Amino acid sequence: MTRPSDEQLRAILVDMVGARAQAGRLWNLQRQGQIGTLAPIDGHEAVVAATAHALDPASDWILPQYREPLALQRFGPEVLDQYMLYNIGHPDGSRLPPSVRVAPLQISLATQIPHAVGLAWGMTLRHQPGVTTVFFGDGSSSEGDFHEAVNLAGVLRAPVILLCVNNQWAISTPLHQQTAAESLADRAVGYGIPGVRIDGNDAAAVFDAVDEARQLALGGGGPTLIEANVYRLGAHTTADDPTRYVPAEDLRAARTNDPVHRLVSHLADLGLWDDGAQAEIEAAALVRIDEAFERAMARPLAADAVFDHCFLTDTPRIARQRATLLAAGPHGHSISPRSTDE
Amino acid sequence: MTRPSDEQLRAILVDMVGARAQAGRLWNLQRQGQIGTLAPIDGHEAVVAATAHALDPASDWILPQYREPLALQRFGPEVLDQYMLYNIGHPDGSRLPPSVRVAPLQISLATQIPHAVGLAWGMTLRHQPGVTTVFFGDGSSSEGDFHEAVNLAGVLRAPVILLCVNNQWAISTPLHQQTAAESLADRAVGYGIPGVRIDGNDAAAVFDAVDEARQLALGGGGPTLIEANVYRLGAHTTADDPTRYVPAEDLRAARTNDPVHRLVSHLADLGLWDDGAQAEIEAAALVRIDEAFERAMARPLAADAVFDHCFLTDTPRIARQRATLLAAGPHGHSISPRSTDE
Amino acid sequence: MSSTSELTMLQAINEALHGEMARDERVMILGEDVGHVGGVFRATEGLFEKFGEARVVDMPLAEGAIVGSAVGLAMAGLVPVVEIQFLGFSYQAMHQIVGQIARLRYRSQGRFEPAITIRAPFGGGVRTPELHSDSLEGQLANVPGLKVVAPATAADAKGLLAASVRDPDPVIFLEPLRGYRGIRGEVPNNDHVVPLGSARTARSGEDLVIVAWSHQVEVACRVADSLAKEGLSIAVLDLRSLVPLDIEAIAVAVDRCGRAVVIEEAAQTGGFGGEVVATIVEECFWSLEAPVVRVSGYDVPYPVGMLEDAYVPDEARITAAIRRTLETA
Amino acid sequence: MSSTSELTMLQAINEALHGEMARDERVMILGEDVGHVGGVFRATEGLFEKFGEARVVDMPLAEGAIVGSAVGLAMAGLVPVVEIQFLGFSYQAMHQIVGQIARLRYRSQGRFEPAITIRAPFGGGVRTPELHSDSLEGQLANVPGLKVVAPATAADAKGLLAASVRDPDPVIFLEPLRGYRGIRGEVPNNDHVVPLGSARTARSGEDLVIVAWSHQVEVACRVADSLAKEGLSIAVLDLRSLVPLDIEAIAVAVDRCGRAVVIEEAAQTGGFGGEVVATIVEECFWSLEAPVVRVSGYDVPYPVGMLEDAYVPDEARITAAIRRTLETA
Ligand SMILES: Cc1ncc(C[n+]2csc(CCOP(=O)(O)OP(=O)(O)O)c2C)c(N)n1
Ligand SMILES: Cc1ncc(C[n+]2csc(CCOP(=O)(O)OP(=O)(O)O)c2C)c(N)n1
Ligand SMILES: [Mg+2]
Ligand SMILES: [Mg+2]
Repeated sequence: MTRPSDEQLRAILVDMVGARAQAGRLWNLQRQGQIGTLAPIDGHEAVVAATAHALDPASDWILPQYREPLALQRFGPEVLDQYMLYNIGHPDGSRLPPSVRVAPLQISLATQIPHAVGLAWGMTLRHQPGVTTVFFGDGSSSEGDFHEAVNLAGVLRAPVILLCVNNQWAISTPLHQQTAAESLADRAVGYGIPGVRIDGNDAAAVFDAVDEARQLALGGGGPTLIEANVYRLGAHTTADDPTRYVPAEDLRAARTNDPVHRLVSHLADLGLWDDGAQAEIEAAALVRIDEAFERAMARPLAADAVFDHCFLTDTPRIARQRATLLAAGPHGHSISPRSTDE
Repeated sequence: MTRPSDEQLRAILVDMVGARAQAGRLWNLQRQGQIGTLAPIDGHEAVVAATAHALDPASDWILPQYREPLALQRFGPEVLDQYMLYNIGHPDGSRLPPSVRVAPLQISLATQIPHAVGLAWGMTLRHQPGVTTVFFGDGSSSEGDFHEAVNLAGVLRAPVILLCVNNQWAISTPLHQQTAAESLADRAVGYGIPGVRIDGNDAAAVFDAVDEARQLALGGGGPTLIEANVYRLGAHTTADDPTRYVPAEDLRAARTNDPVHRLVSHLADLGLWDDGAQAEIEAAALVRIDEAFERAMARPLAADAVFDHCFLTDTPRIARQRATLLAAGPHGHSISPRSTDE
Repeated sequence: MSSTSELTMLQAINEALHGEMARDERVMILGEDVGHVGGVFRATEGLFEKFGEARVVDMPLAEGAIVGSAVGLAMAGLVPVVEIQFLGFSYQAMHQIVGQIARLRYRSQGRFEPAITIRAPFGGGVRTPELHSDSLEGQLANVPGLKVVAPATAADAKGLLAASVRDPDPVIFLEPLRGYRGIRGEVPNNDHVVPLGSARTARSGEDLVIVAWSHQVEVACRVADSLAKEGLSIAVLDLRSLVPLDIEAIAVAVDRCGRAVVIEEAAQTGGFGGEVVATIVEECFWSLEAPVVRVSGYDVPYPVGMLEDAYVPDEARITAAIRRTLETA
Repeated sequence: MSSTSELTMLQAINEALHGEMARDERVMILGEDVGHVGGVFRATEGLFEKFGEARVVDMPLAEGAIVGSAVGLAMAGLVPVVEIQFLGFSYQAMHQIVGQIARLRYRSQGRFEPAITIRAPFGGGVRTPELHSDSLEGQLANVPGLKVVAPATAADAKGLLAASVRDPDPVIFLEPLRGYRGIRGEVPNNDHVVPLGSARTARSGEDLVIVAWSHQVEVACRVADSLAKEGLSIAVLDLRSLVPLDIEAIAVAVDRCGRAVVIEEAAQTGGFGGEVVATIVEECFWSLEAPVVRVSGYDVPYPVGMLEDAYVPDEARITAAIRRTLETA
């Protein structure tokens, strides 16, 4: 077990603080109708950022659910650009360059877990070093895909880190209606793999656990199931009103354990953090997201982009449909005002 | 824990011996081309028969996989008739009268597990006493349906007994390629329910475990996951050649632990069983199955039976299809020689 | 006291569910987030409070088990009404829907009654994330043992949902996302049942008939109304249910008009539009004065928000198809 | 030394898999019982011995994970060839097939290449248990992003499977159960690739064309041959792939004959036959001299053994449909 150095912790906090600032900006953009529905990261900052820092962006892969992007920027600044495109509904919103080892967001819950297992397995077969890390929620852990994939990972001893972010809620469904298990990490024994339960609000603990799982996997020891306990501090998505169902006292209690505040005060105690640093970091993060938003809005979009990348080559019928759409011109279809023809 | 009485054990053995004799007859009928592919029960006799005896046919339900019917006759003699109809490919092969609390065989592996949970839940809601017991194999325990259903059972505390018959094989796939878990019963903790691992070749142990799970469920204590370890002594199905993959020495070792032989020698030691009794029971079982086969072959089948029971009332299109088939007469369709028009 | 009220389709659905639960105590609601918060769209609002947590159940996030346990509930004599949060996630339960629910009666040769309704929102136009807008009705209509119902008006949403819940066979009940708040109309206050399998003439006409279902009926009616100003008489036939299909109504409408356009949001290849065209050819070949044209989604995945408007059949595409069909011969 | 050998379809499939694995070391085989015993039908026989357990993998019994892990393998640059033991069990993986495999390229806008082939036996006639014989090709053809291939001869099985494995996009490769041993023919010994998307004229003819695919092509040919004795000239068009669809070949054949019958084993409503009829109407309306008739399975679940022969379209039903179509007008 390698505890993160103070420097590493500081780098993690920079990402966490940046993510939180950017999340606030996104919330406002959504409220102004500039971007679509999205799932805020609030409360997940430590588990995501510390994981990204415990991994090696040059060899390891991350397969997110949908709440993580803002804290994954260590894997490449393109993550932010992509996320902005995603949020404005641009098809490039799920494309990252080959150098960035982050998979597209996943909407169909838990389906990314077998992908991560297959990718880890494939890397082993191709003698590529590295591990894959897949994020999924407590709710997603009830899906059959979770079970099938984790069991398969155990059989294959695939180098995959199965990271369950237990934020106690799946939209309005609390954990005790999701499962009668005391801990989701307890499921590991049923797959013959190690399972650990950690405080996901403790960035150092997350870093430790991910690092240990990574070393195990790289050494051929196979997968680890990590349950990181956090609390969803915000709404499920911008379309959700959690005050309808999240008990106010629970939320209040969770806020005293806010992962950002915890790490801020830890590093402040060490003299490694202060309000000035924080303000600077927040400001820089906001500049980055505003620029990314502008780039996204200016991103070109071909009139017939709807047909691109379905197949490598259009089938005859798609080719006809493409031609018809292009021939119909402005009256044959309408593209949303934000789009720009190439 | 109530150990079965000697009388109960004897009744269980009667069913086991009968099932084994009948299985032999079925094998021959299949080899003669009289019936279709089927999955022999060999090696599963104790776990199925003892379970049936630990349950109450007047209140409890059994949801089988496909290997169990011959040892489920305690739930009603109609089980045998139905199974024969099933094996000759008659549509009534999955219909049992309302008094027999046994569900149709299940071909789509593990899909019956959520059914059992739902049925148990429904019985509770309707204030009907009783439990449901669902059989499924070690292979089937890898399916997502297993996970989703057992987790749901835990949340609902449904009165269901989840009976995994671990016969070490799923067709040609041995357990260690099925899962890295040391025991399938270990999965229970991940659902917050009790899990027990038993020797499925020991009829008394099966009876005990099922009885205990049943008492727990009836008392509102919810589900139990039971892993019963046996060994598949025969082929996967009549279409399978296990000598291609089952190690001969493993099979030899397993045969020394044959559930029928074990209970025979136990009861023989107690003076409750002898060769004469066995011969009589086998002969009676064979008479029953031969009669059932004859009844099945004589079972009428309407020329348009293919349309029956899709919906309660034919849709207009089905009504037309039915009329066309009937109008086409003998040249419009052909029914297999065994069928008889009503 | 008026005998109708103006409701959105969502309100009409909610009213039908209230009515059915009050009418038959075997009716239960299962789904993700359907209880305490009344559904992500509030379709089940108020049911939890009124009928209690035993009958309105927030389920774990596992579509296979939601649908699969409904099979068991039906075996126990209950009448489950399942909400799949978005139709695209019915794929997670498709083995239970196709292999189990749709065959429960058939397999048991009538012993068990699969009186199960599966409700799910679908269809485009509201800028949802992936897999939230997919139109799968053509695939579902090919599954023997399922009925497939797709209302286009608020009144039909109430009446067809009541009929679906009361139907002894499994019904997939498809609710257009755009229609939840976008479609409104007068809805009978009292018990209102629209039998499954009868199409509705949304517009009468003589020159051409548009065959449509769900949200596209409204689009078709707008097109018909606007072409009426040019003196064209365009009928709109709202199928209301794809299975059972009202073959008779299709035949009558096409025989009268001699020309037809079929519209649907799903990908063209293999969509239900092909079934409608084939049915028209079987029934009305000699009345046809022009080829039947389909206006469909394209043969690509339902796209992201910025491309939606290019994908979903709109008034311009439908109008163009109509003009082409009318100009023929 | 002859350049062809007579093989069963099963042998041809096995030969194609041997060839593709030897040709491209990225090709892997995944499935239930595909390794050690070479598949329940022996389609993968000898591969395990030849290419080893790293490339020919007996997977746990979990279709979702088999298909889902193939997505990850494809992301790693491998070329998975998945066997689903029977097509009916693809429903257990449909969320991964439709939502993931079929969209991997689209979602990533070209970053990831879903060069994945899913092989599965399907179709009736061999008295299988439930869910083993279901024909789902119409439903799969409605899924954007999937190619759907269904060979009817041994040579095509080899050539189309080779093309499918080499195709950069996901292919569902459908193998007729009855054809495994029942269909045999001359198959090129050498590398043999039949491009996806081109139909095959199985019989030439002038009076009427039967459009079919997979095992029904053989039935159609028998019908054509027997009607030839009466002096009728019946063409048989073997589609070979449903997606991409060879619209051109359909149009040429129907334009020539003016009459068409479409046959398929799936339930009629919503089956791919409707798509073929709609395509014919779009392309050849003015050539049609009679309505296009479908001969399909019935709108009920694929039945148990004793009822199979009543369900599957046979020579009598097809012949009757042809006579009806020829007598028209
Ligand atoms: C297969 C599937 N079913 C349902 C949904 C709808 N849905 C979106 S998010 C969500 C809750 C997810 O909860 P969890 O996995 O705990 O993640 P969290 O949002 O709490 O981070 C649901 C039900 C979906 N996207 N996919
Ligand atoms: C969903 C599904 N996948 C695959 C199959 C094909 N199949 C039939 S039996 C079997 C093995 C089942 O093994 P197990 O559950 O251990 O039961 P056993 O036969 O050993 O009693 C397989 C793979 C099936 N019937 N259903
Ligand atoms: Mg959660
Ligand atoms: Mg087994």
